[in-house]
Amino acid sequence: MSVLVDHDTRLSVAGITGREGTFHTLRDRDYGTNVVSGVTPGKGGHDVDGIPVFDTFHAAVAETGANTAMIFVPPRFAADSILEAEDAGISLIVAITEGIPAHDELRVYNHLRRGSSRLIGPNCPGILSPGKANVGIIPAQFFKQGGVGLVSRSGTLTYQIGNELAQRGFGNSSIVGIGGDPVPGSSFIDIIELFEADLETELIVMCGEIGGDDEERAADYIAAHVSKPVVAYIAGFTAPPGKTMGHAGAIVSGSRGTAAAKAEALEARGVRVARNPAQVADIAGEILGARV
Amino acid sequence: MSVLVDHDTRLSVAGITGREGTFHTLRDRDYGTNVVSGVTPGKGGHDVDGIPVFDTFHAAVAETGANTAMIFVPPRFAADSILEAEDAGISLIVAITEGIPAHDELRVYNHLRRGSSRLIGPNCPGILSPGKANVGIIPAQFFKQGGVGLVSRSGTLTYQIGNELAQRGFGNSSIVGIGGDPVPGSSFIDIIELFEADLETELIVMCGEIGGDDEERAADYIAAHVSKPVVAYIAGFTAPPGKTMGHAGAIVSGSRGTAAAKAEALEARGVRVARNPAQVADIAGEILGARV
Amino acid sequence: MDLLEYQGKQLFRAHGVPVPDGAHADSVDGAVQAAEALGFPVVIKAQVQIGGRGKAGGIKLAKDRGEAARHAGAILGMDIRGFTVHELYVEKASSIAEEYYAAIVLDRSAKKPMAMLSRMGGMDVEEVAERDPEAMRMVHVDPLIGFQDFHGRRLAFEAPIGGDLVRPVGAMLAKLYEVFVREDATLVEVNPLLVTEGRDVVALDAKVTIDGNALWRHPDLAELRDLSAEDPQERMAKERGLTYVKLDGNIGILGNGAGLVMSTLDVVAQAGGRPANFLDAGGGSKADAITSAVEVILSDEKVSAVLFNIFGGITRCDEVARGLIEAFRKVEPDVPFVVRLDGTNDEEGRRLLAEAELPNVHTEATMLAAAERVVELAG
Amino acid sequence: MDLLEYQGKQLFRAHGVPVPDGAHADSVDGAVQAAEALGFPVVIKAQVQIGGRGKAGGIKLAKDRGEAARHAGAILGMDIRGFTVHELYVEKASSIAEEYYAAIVLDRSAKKPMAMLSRMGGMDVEEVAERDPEAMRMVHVDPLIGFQDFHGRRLAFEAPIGGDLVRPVGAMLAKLYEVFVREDATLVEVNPLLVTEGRDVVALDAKVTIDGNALWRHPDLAELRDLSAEDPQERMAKERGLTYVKLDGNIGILGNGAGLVMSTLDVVAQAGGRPANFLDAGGGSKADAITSAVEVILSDEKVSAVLFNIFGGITRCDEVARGLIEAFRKVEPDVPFVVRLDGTNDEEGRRLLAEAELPNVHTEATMLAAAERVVELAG
Repeated sequence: MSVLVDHDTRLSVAGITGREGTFHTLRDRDYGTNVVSGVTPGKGGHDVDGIPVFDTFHAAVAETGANTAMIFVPPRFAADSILEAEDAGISLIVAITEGIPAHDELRVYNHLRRGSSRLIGPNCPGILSPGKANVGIIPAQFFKQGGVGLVSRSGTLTYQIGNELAQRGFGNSSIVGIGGDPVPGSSFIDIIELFEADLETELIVMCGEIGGDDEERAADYIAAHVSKPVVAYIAGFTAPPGKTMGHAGAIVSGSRGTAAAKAEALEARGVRVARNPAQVADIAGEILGARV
Repeated sequence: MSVLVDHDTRLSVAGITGREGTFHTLRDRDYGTNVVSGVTPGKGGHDVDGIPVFDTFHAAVAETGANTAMIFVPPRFAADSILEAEDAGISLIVAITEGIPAHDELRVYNHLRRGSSRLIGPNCPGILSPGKANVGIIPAQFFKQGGVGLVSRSGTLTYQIGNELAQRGFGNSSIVGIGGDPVPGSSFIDIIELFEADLETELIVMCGEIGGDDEERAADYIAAHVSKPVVAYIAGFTAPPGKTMGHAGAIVSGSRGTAAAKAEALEARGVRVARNPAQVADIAGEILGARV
Repeated sequence: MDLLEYQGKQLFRAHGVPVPDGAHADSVDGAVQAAEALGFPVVIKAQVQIGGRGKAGGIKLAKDRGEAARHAGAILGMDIRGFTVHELYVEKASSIAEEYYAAIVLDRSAKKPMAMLSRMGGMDVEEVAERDPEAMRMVHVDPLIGFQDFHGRRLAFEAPIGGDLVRPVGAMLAKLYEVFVREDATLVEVNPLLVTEGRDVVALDAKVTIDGNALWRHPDLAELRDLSAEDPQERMAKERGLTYVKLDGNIGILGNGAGLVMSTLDVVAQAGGRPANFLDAGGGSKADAITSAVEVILSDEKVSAVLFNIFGGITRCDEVARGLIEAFRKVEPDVPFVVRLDGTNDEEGRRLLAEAELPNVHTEATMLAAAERVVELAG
Repeated sequence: MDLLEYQGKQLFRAHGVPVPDGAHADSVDGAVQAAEALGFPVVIKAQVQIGGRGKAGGIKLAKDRGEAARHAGAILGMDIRGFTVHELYVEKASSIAEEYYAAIVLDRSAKKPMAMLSRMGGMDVEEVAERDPEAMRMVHVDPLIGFQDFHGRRLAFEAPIGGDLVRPVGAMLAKLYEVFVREDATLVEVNPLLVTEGRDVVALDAKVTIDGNALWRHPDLAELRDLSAEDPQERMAKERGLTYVKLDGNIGILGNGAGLVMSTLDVVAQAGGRPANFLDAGGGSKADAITSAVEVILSDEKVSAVLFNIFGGITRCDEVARGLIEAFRKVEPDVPFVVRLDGTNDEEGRRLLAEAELPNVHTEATMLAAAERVVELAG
């Protein structure tokens, strides 16, 4: 098993005809992902290396039964594309696009939260379920199938940690990049809930970073709802505090948001926190037993 | 039993200090309704015949445990007051106010539908559960406790029909006025679902009128989900068609919306439709057996 | 509140919806001057709050001054489906390549705004929609998120219209939606939505209905209320806060509450009568409202009998009786009245009426009996 | 993107938020002229993108021409917490009865905008909020329904403020929310929100942060970007599309992706090193981006060693190696480099580097080993 993407995934890609969109779509297909269609307004009727392109997500769903959307369009068109995918009834939307305005994300988030579609990202590397499907830009060659569920706010750091795990013989059930934007569509909690329910996942690794309080909230959630072992890594202990102009940010977040506060919150609830990426694999080995 | 309002109702009234608001609030209290507070911005700390008044619904909820709101403020302030009640966590909002702009109703409806608060009205006479609670302006003296659940888009027609029923010896579990506005907070279906589940209700009377397709939708719902007998009355068989300027209305509604189409839809699904208010009571008598 | 074409186009301009140049006129001279300022050819259009102007001869092309004067003269004063033409709109003629249909409407069923687009614009769009439902494309818009680009693209691609028109038509739909929301409209319709030979997209007509409940947010629109277009009795009723509708029969009907009034109409019709009008005095009617109501009803000469059907909830029957007594004092009606008073304070009301001994007033205990009696009396 | 006070107040004016009259100046003469046009007394205010201006002496009252000139001269060129004052705002002095605090902020935790109000305005509001959390009232706003009157009323009644101020303060909060949404702000803060002796409510300061990702929607705001306020190296990096932050140590750090860069900083610190700066070349870095990155890092004179930590996902290690080789050709660095290349095409990248035989470049296989090595080399 795995979470979110697998052999049942029927992927339609918004922005498939762009340079990056084409590159990663074909790469995902080469990996074995069932890419059923693409969406580019005005390019309906064309194809990308045999993948049919439609003018709208509604047509892509009607004609190709797409159940998963990947958003690869430029930031100023991304919110519209996500909302279109949702309106067309697509249940999982993975937004790779970086640089979407925060207010667009706010509207999209609050709209989708009240419906039945799930958004991963934006500004994320996507989701990889090794051996099954890759929806996004995660370099699949570093990862193999296994029992570690990995959820991360960071792209390259995910690859780094996945690689450390792989070198110790640990594979992954799924790797989910939730993105580092201020208003991500899904949080650590959303994904940890899925891993907790996933039969293949034996251990959950969450990779956080400074800012927001998603890690702190996850700590509470884990203590209350998660039976599987969780290992955390937080980046940014030595990051300089941002220059903030007003008082509101500090009043709102208090001391939350620093790497130290996050690590403390997690450890206080029994989650082991690694101090560097290699240590994540060390701790996983302690918990699951060495595999190499 | 009964639906929506009963001995557990804790009512807070927006606009309690207005002339109409005071009059009907005290009338409802005299009937036995547990009126716990009122809300009028700027009048916090005052009272209306012993009922404490607060500046906000949030304070009214915090201080008096209100779980039901009645909205009696002028139309230009009504949407704000409904949204405030919802934000304060009140689960049942009964809006008496007439003349709220349709776009305000659209926003309120679509917002509330996605949350957990229920709105009855606006532009409705409220809800009466005879012997238990009266939230609104229904003249309670015509109604007694019994087994007929009555739901209506019209005010005075409800009293007329309730009175016909009472004269044949039939009482009511609850009488729910859903209002005649283009975008009511609750539909026939919403209330019929409650009556179907209510142990005291033996028979459901729905009183519709021309316009919209709420009755047609209710017909489908009744056929699929309702085991109790339903009697319908539709007003407006001889009402002149409205002068509509554009084509859009006709294209959207087709032949729906006329009294004849509504009666036909209901009868096609086995719902008996009375031709005048007195016949409602006749049919109820046939079904339940004469009581007088 | 239905706006005239030129009023709707003023709103369109304010929200950036492209419309041809044009000017309002209420005289032949004004129309000719407007035409000359715009430059020929122009189109002279009757301004009435009803469709079917073209078929009725209310829209004419004028190529020169003489034609403009002739058409303006012919159209002013014309009767179009019961509306007299008092105003004209003179508009620069457009080259027509294609005619589409576009609208934003409040869909009561879905409780959402709905945007509509069809390639088959023109006068008979309603029939087209019935014959070929697929030709009329419709999408619902969540009012909390508003009209998105994808709504417009989807309508355009599904219509389908030319690829070069997807953007401008989508942009126009977005602006029509803006008019719909910002101006508290319940209908914004463009028929035809014109594609010119130069591939420009313009609104050639404008049908806008504004929600009367929202006029306090739009003082500029509230001023546009064109009372001249209303029936004088309906205007009288409106000025007194009453809802009045004129019909073809001879029985005047007064009730309290829209539902009860509609029900009363039905019952009178079932008894074989034909209502002359109906008047809803509203919930909580007081004596003076009743007096006004009687005055309005009797101002219709066709009325040969009046049915008073009151079920008092908030309305108190004693107040109604007092109002009726006062009305008889002021108006001295010469037609029979059938009165049914039930509900709050009904006994007191009936007592007052009996004591007043009004001439030719008959009381009945039930709605059905009252309906039968008034039909009998109306003859 | 943080706006200066006078820029924020321009937005406030455009959205109807009341602010005192004022004018921008960038010279003593300009300030004096502005003061005379406004009428004395005026307040001369340093325009810097940082708080604490008042305490630092950057805000002064001037009662006449001489004072205006003296204060303007003193403030221009002043250093306030690392920011040099190049611009002034000259504002008509207000009579102060009460000072409140108001803000609209994006609350990442609730993923909703949050409106805030406190009676305890002034410079130390942050401490007030910590000492007495109840004094800072906060409400979340559903972004799909927007700021409602009840939000403002609730904040005002709970603060609590005088009954006569509930409406004007609520109205100001609604307008600040409008600024927040319409201008794509992530922060709109007014401290103090002033109640004058005449009971008018005005925004005496304006702290507005605009979302850099949304500047394409605001071409007017994009032009305001004040590059003079930025560090020259940060500016150089930004012009080349790189994220660069200057720190206090002596080790230059380059990585790809924010998370990996932050992690690299942590690991270097754990190894006992002190980063001089860090640079995120971003995902999918190409050779020329790497070359630019090296140039930016080395433009900092404090750098005595550089750590290159690349985990190639989209980024291809052979591209990184080519960029590094090209950078060495162009810049000829005189400090040691430690390079760790892993991920996509890492073997090819390491082969290219080995063949190039760059002077003083050390490769390491792991992040930890690379961190230890660079700390050792930096001395």
